[in-house]
Amino acid sequence: MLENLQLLFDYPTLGADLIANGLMIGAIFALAAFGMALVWGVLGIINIAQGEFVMLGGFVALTAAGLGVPPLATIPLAAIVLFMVGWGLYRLVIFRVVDRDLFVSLLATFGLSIILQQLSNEIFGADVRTLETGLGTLVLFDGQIVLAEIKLVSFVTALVVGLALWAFLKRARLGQAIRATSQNARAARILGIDTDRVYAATYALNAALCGAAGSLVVMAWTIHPYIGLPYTVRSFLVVIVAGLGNIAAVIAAGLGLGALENVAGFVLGAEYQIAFVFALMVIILVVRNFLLRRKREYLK
Amino acid sequence: MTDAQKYALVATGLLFSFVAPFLLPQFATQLTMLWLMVIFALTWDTLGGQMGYNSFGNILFFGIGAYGCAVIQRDLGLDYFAGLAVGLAFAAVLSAIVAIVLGAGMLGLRGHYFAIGTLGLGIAAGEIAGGWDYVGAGSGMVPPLYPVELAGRELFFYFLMFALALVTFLVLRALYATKFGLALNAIRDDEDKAEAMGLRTTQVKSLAWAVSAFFLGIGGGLAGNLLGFIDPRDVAFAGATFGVWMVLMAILGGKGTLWGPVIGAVVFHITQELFWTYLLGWQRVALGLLIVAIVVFFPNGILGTLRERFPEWFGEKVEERV
Amino acid sequence: MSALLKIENVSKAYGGVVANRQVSLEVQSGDIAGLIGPNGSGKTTLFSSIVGAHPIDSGSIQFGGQEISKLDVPTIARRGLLRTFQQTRIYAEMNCVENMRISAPDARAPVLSLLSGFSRNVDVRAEELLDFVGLASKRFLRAGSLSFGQQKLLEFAMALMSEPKLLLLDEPTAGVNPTLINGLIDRLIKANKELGITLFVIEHNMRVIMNLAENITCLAHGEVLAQGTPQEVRDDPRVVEAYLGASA
Amino acid sequence: MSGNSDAPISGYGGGTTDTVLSVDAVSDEAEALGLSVARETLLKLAGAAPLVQIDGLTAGYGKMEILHQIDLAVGRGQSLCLVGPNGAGKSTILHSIFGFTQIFGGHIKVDGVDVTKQSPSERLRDAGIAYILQDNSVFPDMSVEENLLMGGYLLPDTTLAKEAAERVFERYDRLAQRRTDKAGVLSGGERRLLEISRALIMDPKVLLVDEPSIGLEPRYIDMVFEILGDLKDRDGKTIIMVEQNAKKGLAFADIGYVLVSGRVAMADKGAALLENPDVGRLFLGG
Repeated sequence: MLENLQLLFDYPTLGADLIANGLMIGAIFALAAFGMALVWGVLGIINIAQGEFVMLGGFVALTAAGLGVPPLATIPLAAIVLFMVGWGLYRLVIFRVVDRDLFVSLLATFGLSIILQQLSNEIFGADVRTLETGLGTLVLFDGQIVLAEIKLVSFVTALVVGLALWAFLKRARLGQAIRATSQNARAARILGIDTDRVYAATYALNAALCGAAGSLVVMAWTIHPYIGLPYTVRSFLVVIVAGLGNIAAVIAAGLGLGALENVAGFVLGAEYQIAFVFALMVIILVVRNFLLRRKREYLK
Repeated sequence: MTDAQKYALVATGLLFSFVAPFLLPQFATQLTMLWLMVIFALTWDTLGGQMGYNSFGNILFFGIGAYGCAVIQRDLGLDYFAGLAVGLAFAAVLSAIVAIVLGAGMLGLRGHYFAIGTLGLGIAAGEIAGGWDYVGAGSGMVPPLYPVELAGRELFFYFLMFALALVTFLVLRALYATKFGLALNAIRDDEDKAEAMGLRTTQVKSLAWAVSAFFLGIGGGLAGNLLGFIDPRDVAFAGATFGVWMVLMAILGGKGTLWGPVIGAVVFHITQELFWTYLLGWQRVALGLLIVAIVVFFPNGILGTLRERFPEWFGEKVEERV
Repeated sequence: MSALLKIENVSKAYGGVVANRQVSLEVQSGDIAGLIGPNGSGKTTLFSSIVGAHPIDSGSIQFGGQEISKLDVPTIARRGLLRTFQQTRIYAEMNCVENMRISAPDARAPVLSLLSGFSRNVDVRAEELLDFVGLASKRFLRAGSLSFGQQKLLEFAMALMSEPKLLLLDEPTAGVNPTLINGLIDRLIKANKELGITLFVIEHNMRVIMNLAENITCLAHGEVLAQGTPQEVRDDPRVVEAYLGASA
Repeated sequence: MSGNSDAPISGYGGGTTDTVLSVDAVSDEAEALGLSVARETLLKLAGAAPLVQIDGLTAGYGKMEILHQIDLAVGRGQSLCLVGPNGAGKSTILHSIFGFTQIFGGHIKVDGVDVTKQSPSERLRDAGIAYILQDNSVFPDMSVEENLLMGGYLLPDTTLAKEAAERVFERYDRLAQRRTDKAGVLSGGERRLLEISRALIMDPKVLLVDEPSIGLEPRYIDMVFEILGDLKDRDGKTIIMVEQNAKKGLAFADIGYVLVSGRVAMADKGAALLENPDVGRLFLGG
């Protein structure tokens, strides 16, 4: 651990490389987090199955590529398939827990995440998989930063998708209905907005976002059936740091987490990278809560 | 149901518990695991049911107990039984202390923040144990073996686990009948109100978690010895099995009731033992389905549903004044 | 008479919005004081500040001669300063008697002394007070199954159970059936006269507050607009302008 | 000081507090009086051709039945106020007219069209029924103008909503001044004005008004009733309202119904009910 830290000091450009690569995956975190914030804000549900949607998106892309679909074309395909999965899950399960207490929805989506995880394990097997795109590597600054081109593609795609969604929420009619429902569902209902459809659309849209993210993950990195929970936790982390409404903050927090995690993974050793993410979440939760309470200025 | 009927039921259950391992020796291990399940559900419910703090990471204390006990047994050089006794005591105290220390930060979190925060704790602990050489890292630990020359290993662990479940039950029952128990319920129903009424909620919450961790820690120590192997992710911090089962069993039986977790654990364990083996690898899919089905369609559990149907069994009544 | 509660130059802002600005007022021991004012004039914020839930930015709050503005909610409550909530808050899954028991002063002791049962006195007192608010026959029902008005009565009884010196009531009659309001006023006055509890009441219902309070403070835009007897406040042109409207 | 816990306190048990009637007691007394209203009386109150007519409505939420065989009739440009104890089903009637409840039996007709089976959005768009919700039903993070435009969500064309919003701004200058402000920062009175005018975007015939005075300071209560009166008299809107402040509501309304346990127990002209001693004792708190 200390040796790794020493390495970073000896070769500062190594840090730049780690950060650059971390930012790339950070964009994916931001994308999934944006979806989580949407569902949280509109349905009042924290979707534990978030990471499983990412994982499924990856397997959809893999399967499609196996059937001859060009890798980059799997991105919209994964989004569409996951949109349908999200809609279906809403109709089967989620609509029953929307108005119930948070614990019920938390546990229900937890159950969904276990089902999706185990089904994927049975169907696709437990191996670590990746999808070759045939794109090359980018060598920057005399080889001090080495970046796979697909990661750059992924980064740009993630940001474009996120911004498109943001514009949709601002401009489109359904987008307005989604915003109205998140601010005051009862008021939305008396204006003739079918909030049940809005909920379904929101949940499906979130799944689609994750699906797109997943197809990017499988091309630029790797997936396996048990990859989900860390993605859920990362989304949650980004959302609690950035808040529910602010897209710029979500992007910043996502990128920051990606970079931080990559550096930490190098310093602590890869075997502790996941532990780092979870511990970081716990620490941020506690510190954040402490700061909120601090505003009360206890004397004793 | 009259009181006499209730007592008869309990007496029958107790009697069966004493003779079961002799009647069904081939199931001794499963029966021992049954009591572990009861401990899981009971200790989870102290926070989740009675106090309304739904922890997804209580498995943490089970794992700490398992490792703590095994490390003492390994390093202290005592003979088996003394080592086990000291190890269990250490497991209990260590778990309780960790609960109090972590509680200072974690128990300030409300609702879903607490649930997800504890989930993170449980998983982080598993990941850390999986990389830490002192406790065998990813390859796990093997606690000392029960002396081969002695017979009755299974009975020994059966009765230890049974005793632990019984003591846990009795202690919790006594606790719930005190002001402390009512304070737990008050925090569950409305913590801000409890604070506004002057209750020392922080202390109450910490103690509750410590009590829960105390018994769970002993359970972990015992289970490590019973299973004979401690794996960081599949035994000690097995969030995807034991960790979820705790929650599920308590809900199945009826959150926030004394007997609910016991009933839920028995029903779940028997179901699992009967059907699990026939599912051929699809058990965990079934587990997920079960979770969804129970929380969506049966959130009040067995006792909660009975309570709705027969409120007078639970002492609810309108009394007109004379 | 001495000031039981003394608020001096209290200011409080959050999110850039000033909720209270330089508010000063006193509540005399044994009094029933009223607090009125338009929505958003900072009444509930002031209550929250007094009980420690929203610490103030500047100024001083003294209770029984001691500064309490830096203490936290439970500590202030244990000194005998309690509030009830606008949206009534009771322990919904517990029955009425349990709600009362946990409101008794000895439930506020350090945790280790909570590890014992309830004294007979507590139960006797709980029954008396439930009887006082008319909930005796419902005492073994889940509090959450009571109607809104009954929950308000229960919350009031719980407040009495904990033997406060000063009780802050946030809109005690809001949402209460008109036929119950007279009885509620009656009980508030009794609690004040017979149990000696000083009351400080936020109320929109003019009929109620004019009949109940001996002194009224009117807030507007977070500042004190007028103070005095009900008649004085009612006749104050600034109060009429900002709050009551011409026909009041 | 309060430490003196030995002091006897008397209440219901002791029998010294006699000014109180619990909700249960009100229901019991009303039932004991055997109050009920004939359909003919209701129709007579509504005038020649009722705009909204309900026949034998039985409705509730989920499986629970709250309204039993309710009849109701109100004419064009009339106002009807529903009073009664908590839990009598006042709001449930409004919910049923708008389509938020489970209807087990009976019919609801608006302007001769049977709307019983229609969804809320159909009723709002086609039958001209708008619901004005009690307490905080604005979208706090949207501007006043955006809020109004959301009121036209069901209109086929957004320009129609824009035109309607302009008409609202012309009519209510107070709102026009705050056009670009977030609705969350409006004062209580302005918010209520926004809630009412947002319902006008669809140009409804019937306004269902749920507790217009709740949580409002006194001077705004008068303002709200003035606005509603203006809509009724000038624009010929039909108003059906539930009001906690029964005296204000009955003084405002042309017709008043007293509801007890999901049935109509009394019905008369609003002013006449206000004078009725039984109503005063049982429902208005003396």
